[in-house]
Amino acid sequence: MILTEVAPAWIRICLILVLVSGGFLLSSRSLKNLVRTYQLQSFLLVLIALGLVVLEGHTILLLVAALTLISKVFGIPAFIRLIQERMSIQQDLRFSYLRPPGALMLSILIILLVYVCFAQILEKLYAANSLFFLGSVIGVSLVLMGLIAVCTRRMAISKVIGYLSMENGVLVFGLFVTELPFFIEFVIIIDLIILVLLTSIMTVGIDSSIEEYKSRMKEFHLLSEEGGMS
Amino acid sequence: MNGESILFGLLNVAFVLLISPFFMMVIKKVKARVQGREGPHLLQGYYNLAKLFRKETLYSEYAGFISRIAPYAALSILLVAALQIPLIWIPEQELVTANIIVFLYLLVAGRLLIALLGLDTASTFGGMGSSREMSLSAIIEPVTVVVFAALVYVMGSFSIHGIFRTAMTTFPAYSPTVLLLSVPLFILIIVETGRVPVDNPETHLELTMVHEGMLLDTSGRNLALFELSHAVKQTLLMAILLNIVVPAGIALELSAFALVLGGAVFLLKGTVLCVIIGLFESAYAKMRFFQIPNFFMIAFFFSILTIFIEVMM
Amino acid sequence: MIAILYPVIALGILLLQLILRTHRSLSLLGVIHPVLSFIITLYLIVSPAVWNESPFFLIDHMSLFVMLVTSIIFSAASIYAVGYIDGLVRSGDLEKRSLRIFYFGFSLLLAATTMAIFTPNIALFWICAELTTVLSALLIAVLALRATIDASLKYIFICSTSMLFSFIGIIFLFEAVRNETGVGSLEWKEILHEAAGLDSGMVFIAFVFFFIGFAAKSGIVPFHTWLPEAHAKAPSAVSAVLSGAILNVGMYGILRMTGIMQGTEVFGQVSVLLIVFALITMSVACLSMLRQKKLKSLIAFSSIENMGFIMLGIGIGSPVALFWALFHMLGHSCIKAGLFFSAGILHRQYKIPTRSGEDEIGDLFLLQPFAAVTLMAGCAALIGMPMFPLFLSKVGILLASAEVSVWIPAFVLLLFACAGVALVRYYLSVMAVRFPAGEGPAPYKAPFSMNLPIILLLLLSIVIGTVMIPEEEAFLTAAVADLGFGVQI
Amino acid sequence: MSELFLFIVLLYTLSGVIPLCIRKKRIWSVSSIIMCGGGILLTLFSLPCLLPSSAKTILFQGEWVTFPITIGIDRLSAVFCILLGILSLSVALYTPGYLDRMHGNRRKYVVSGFIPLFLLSMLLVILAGTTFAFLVFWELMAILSFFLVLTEFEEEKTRYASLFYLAMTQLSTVFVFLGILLIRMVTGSWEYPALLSGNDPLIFLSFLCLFFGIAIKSGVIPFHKWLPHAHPAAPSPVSALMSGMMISTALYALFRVVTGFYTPGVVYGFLILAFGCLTAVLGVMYALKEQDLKGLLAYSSIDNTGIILIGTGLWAVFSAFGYPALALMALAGAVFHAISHGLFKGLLFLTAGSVCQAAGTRNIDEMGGILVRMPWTGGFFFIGVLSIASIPPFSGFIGELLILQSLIGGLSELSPLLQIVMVVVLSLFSLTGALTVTTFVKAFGLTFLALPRSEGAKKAREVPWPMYAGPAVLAGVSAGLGIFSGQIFSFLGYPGLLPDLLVLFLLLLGTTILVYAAVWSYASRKTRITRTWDCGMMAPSSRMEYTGSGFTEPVVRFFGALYRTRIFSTREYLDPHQCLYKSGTGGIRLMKYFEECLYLPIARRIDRYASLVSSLQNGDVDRYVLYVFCTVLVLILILGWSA
Repeated sequence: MILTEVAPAWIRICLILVLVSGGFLLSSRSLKNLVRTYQLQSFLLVLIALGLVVLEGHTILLLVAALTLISKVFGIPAFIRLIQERMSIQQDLRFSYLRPPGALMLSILIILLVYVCFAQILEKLYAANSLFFLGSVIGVSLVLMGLIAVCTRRMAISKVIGYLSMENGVLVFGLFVTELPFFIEFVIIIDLIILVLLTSIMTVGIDSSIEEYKSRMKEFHLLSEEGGMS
Repeated sequence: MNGESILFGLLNVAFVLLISPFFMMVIKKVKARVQGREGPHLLQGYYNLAKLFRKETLYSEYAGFISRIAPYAALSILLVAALQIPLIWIPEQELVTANIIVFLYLLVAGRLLIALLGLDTASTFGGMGSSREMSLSAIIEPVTVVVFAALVYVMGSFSIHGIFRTAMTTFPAYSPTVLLLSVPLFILIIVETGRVPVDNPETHLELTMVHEGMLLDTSGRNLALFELSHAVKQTLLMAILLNIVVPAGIALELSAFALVLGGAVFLLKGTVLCVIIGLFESAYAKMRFFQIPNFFMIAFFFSILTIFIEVMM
Repeated sequence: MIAILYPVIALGILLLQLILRTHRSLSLLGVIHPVLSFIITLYLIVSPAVWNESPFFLIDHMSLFVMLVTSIIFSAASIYAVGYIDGLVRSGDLEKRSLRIFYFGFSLLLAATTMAIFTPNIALFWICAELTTVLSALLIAVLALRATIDASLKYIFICSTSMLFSFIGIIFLFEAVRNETGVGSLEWKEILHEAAGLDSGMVFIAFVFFFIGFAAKSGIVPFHTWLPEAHAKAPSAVSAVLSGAILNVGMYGILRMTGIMQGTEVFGQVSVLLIVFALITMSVACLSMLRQKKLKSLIAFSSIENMGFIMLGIGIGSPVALFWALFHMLGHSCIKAGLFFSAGILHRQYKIPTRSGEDEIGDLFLLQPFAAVTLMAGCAALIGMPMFPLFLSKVGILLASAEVSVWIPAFVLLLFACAGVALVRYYLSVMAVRFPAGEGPAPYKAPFSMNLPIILLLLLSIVIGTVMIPEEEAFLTAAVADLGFGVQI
Repeated sequence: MSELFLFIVLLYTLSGVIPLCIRKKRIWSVSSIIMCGGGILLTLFSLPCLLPSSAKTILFQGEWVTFPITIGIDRLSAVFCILLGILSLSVALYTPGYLDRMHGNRRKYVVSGFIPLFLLSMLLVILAGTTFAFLVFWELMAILSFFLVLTEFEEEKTRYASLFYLAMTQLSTVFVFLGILLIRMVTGSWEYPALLSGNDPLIFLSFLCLFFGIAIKSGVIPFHKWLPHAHPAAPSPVSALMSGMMISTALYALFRVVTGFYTPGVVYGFLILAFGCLTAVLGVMYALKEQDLKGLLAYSSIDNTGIILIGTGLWAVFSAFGYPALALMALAGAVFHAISHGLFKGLLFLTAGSVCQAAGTRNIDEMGGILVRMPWTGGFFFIGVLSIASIPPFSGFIGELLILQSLIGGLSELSPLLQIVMVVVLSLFSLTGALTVTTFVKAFGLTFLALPRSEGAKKAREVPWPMYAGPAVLAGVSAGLGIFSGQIFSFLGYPGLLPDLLVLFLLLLGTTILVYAAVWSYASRKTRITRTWDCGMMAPSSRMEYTGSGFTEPVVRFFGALYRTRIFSTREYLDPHQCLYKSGTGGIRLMKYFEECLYLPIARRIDRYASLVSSLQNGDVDRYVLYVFCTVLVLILILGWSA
């Protein structure tokens, strides 16, 4: 009983925290922190899902929460750490277009923009404080913040984290549409595959030894010079 | 093609051939007199022709068929053109070929042949002559066409026969526009026959010569033919001016008296015009070649003026 | 349940590819798979009675049409690949070990594309489309060169990030349907059925977000940036598939979605949006073509241009325009695949994939007369010469667009002229280059399996361009009707 | 009737396909024989359609992938079919010999195969009965001719020419395409519209589009610049066809459009008239200055297009003001001139082709003395010159005569303002005529007469007989068409349009014979072939002669305002600070006004835009993501704004 009353507030707090984690993602320079933030963000999703289970009683959301926990909180971060170790990259120091403070400012503007625009369209159908509305605004904002990360980070590995964060945004939004999440799980699987492929191309190449790969990657501008070399 | 037309053709052509050398000599005589010389005999033209016809003809060793054909073709083209311009008698029935544009283009044909002849002989002067001739003709042509268009417009007929007839029938009361037209027509005579200030027929100076340059390598009977055709051309152009401005004397029906009268009157008119031309030539100096377009503009101006005035009336 | 054969065959082929390891057998399997798909598609086309048997497949004129195009292109590419991949392996450009990855990826790509086309569910469609991105990225990178990996990464980044927006769109659509009917649905047919009652604001959001991803998939400016690099750097057999089949997957999504929009109130805005994007796409592509120094980039930009043109047809939204847009899709796929094949022969001849910088083409007619002539024919076809299908679709779509505004056809025609000049300028610049005596490369003898698909595709496009195949018109009209547009053409 | 027509189409196709498919030595002779047959059959087939009583006959009706295609012949198209038949006959006679002497091997098959196909495409343009069919064949014609221009692709100039040609032809397609679409919109059908009128701006717009499309194809200034590049670059039989037939085909389209599609209006008329005057005068001005023999002919094609445009424009003006007799005269002149231009331009290009091939150069300054070496070729060229210089009674004269007559006639009919316009047109028209004569005195005189000015010209030899048999056919028809023009017009049902030139011809002939006979019998017959006036030099050398540039110098001076020149200089210095002068070159060249002030700036502008746009594609993935990001933001904004 109490749980159902607390749940909406709980979800709102988690949503705000998700946004905050998005902000951290934009501002953090250490790769380790990036991964950690991502982990935290995914964990917040799990919490939201659990909150929704309490609120709406869809047990399938439990499944979602479990899958998210396994893949996003543990699996993917671990995999990325593995790759990071092999690449010996610690810091993400090169940015294009915007440095972290600017990116943060921009993301605030984006949240505002998305809020205003969506409010225009959705006000007829949803109350301004409905969870769907909040979820859509925060979800889309998170996607766009992730996109900023993809855009401004020069290292491929940070781009990947940006991409994963975007995906979390989609997931946040999707969670609020009951019945739908079943498919979202497929999405996760697909994206896992993408990630695996992507990183495997980058880390091991198709078939080459590490030395050869490095000599190839030297010219490869997706990897910054100071990061790519050990 | 009835008998009358054939008779007209023969008469007209014969008359033109007969009097053309005479007119040439009149002008020469006048110019000589003005310069204080005695000048040639008035029949010297005929003697010259006879002399040339008796002489040997030389062909350049580089020349092709143009040199062989051109003299004959040039004369016959002008003779055919002569059919368009009645000198002493306008037959009742118009010729089937009577058309002012045909006349103009026949003149062009003659010019084309002579210009090619100038190039055919492989001499520098020939090339120079044809270059100049063609350049001048290029800019005089619009003037010519507009003058004749004005004539057609004022007189309301496409053939010169008809134009003369109109001039004849409205003779006492002809409008001032016809007088205006006489200026460009006069200039046309000067230009087409290569006279001062456009060209100087007397000299063979490379700086000045145009017409003579092209004929420099011709001789004997060919030169005679060219001289004759040159004279014919002058007579024809004079006839246009004369029979429009002073249409008196042209026979409208066929009778021996009318023809003789017409011939005599034309001879008189022609001689007077030749004197005028001679005096005009003496009064002017040869123009610089590149100044000549200005001279043509006078003709152009007058012919356009004619049309405008006619439009306004 | 004929359609079930598609996944069954795909599975079988994939299994066999795991078991059989020789190069010959792999390439043979690679050919069998698309050819079988082609045969099944043909069978399905002629027997409409069996279409509605399975709930797991959305079989109608539209999906069969796209599948037909896809299987034609895949079949041609697989035949081409026999000789082409063999050449790559012999010259050492492709490692033997990657061979299986290539064929496996190729079959998987076909399977994913097939599923994308036939799936009745939008989310599944989205997933399959994502899969095609991943798999084609794999195929692009199969040569394991710096440039190809770079291109493939760009492909993944641009496409996948944009596709995420599409999913947002799908969620909105789902929510819109749920608002209307109480039960959310993602079935194409159901949504189409309900379209008229959906909330216009929601639907428009859904469309715009959906559009972003699939525009990226089909190379619409400004999401096109991955395309010239991916298509230019991929092995030619793959480029042909990418250009001829995978781009159509994106277009297929937009087509279906526009069909849904057609029933709603916001169709006017959707139409303007599509037309504006189409025109921007065409102008950017055509102008960029003028500056291309590399053959395959040039052809790739021309793909963008043609996608823009198809989208113009979709945007106009009259049945006639859609009819010709589909026609254009068919024609463009055949011609473009043929062109990439010809370009592939030239790449083998001049060893272009292993070099950076400008193409070094020379002695074109001496070394590769066949490729040179087919390239010329392909360029003529792209310019839109009569006898080729693009000419007809040009007439059809532009005529329909003139109803919207007279300036659209004027502008588009100028762009086409620009593209034509660009193609010819490139061709002229390479056709007369002569290598100094003795310095030219030895002639590369293209195996018959590489020439055959080019001839077949060119012939096919001439046939399409000159005669109406029996029932073709009715079929296409029905496909347009399937999308939700009017019936008459 | 329609079977015969299909047979003709088959013949053309066959003669095109045979050399493309069968690689046997001199297979093109076979193809030529078939093409001769096709040409003769086509001429015979079209003749009865000329009769005043004949109506439009549908020869073929079908569908091209849902679009209707009709092939039909009426009197206007029959006229052009005959021209096509005659031209294909003569080109078929000419081509094998030309190909034998051409270098390269494979391209010979291509050229001999594409020529009949090119002719066929033009035939179908002429016979097309629906706008769609017209567009299809128009495009085919464009692409086939493009490939033919490209024959000698090794040469930089040819490639430039063909690119230029392609760009312009694409532009032409844009306009024609658009015009046809607009007509389709206005009438709702693909049939040729009949006399559209009304205030719908689309109608006028469609006219403008069609006119510009056709104008580009027929070389109307200022859209002409491709023509003097492309026509000379092609092999001579192709140049002959492009100048002789393709321009005529475009003009056929003009006649069809102007007289058939729209109710004649004053605006239409004056538009055409203005372009006509500009084209005629500038075309001949440029022709005059041209040193490349084939280039000169190409420019002269432009000038003739102008003349025909003037005639067509006059037709529209007179029709709009209600003078049908004058209008008919002008139109008859225009059509007749189009036909005769096709004939004599084909003739000139074929003979010029023989000369260029024999002398190994196209530069007039390096020729000379060819007439003695190639008498037949030279003779037929001369007939072409007489025709184009509109010397009575050759065919070129007739068109000019008719147009002049209608102009001068219009002078006395119209209102004062129009009269003034007529005077202007008249003077420009006659200026064109006179300059044409000058041009061709130069072309013939400096190419064929006097001394050879280069080794190549010295070594020129007469071509084998089929290569002048082809031109001979054209020369015969061209002369005959002029001489019998009165009879022909009576046969067509328009008696009394012009004086009887047969009589004139007989008179000329008779007089010449008489004069000759008189001189022969009365004058001295002594003749010597020797050196004539040699200025005291022992032997005239070819270096003393007038060159082409010298010949036209006076005209260039007279019209200095039109021939803009540009001074160019390049300097080299010994030191990097550019103080110590080392060497340099300088000179004055004639400015290619349209190319340098119109075409190239536009091309550069487009190129600048292109480089701007292609700099979007800079290879940086961050930039690419940025595009996506910005677009998404914009779309979201649009979403919010539109709601």
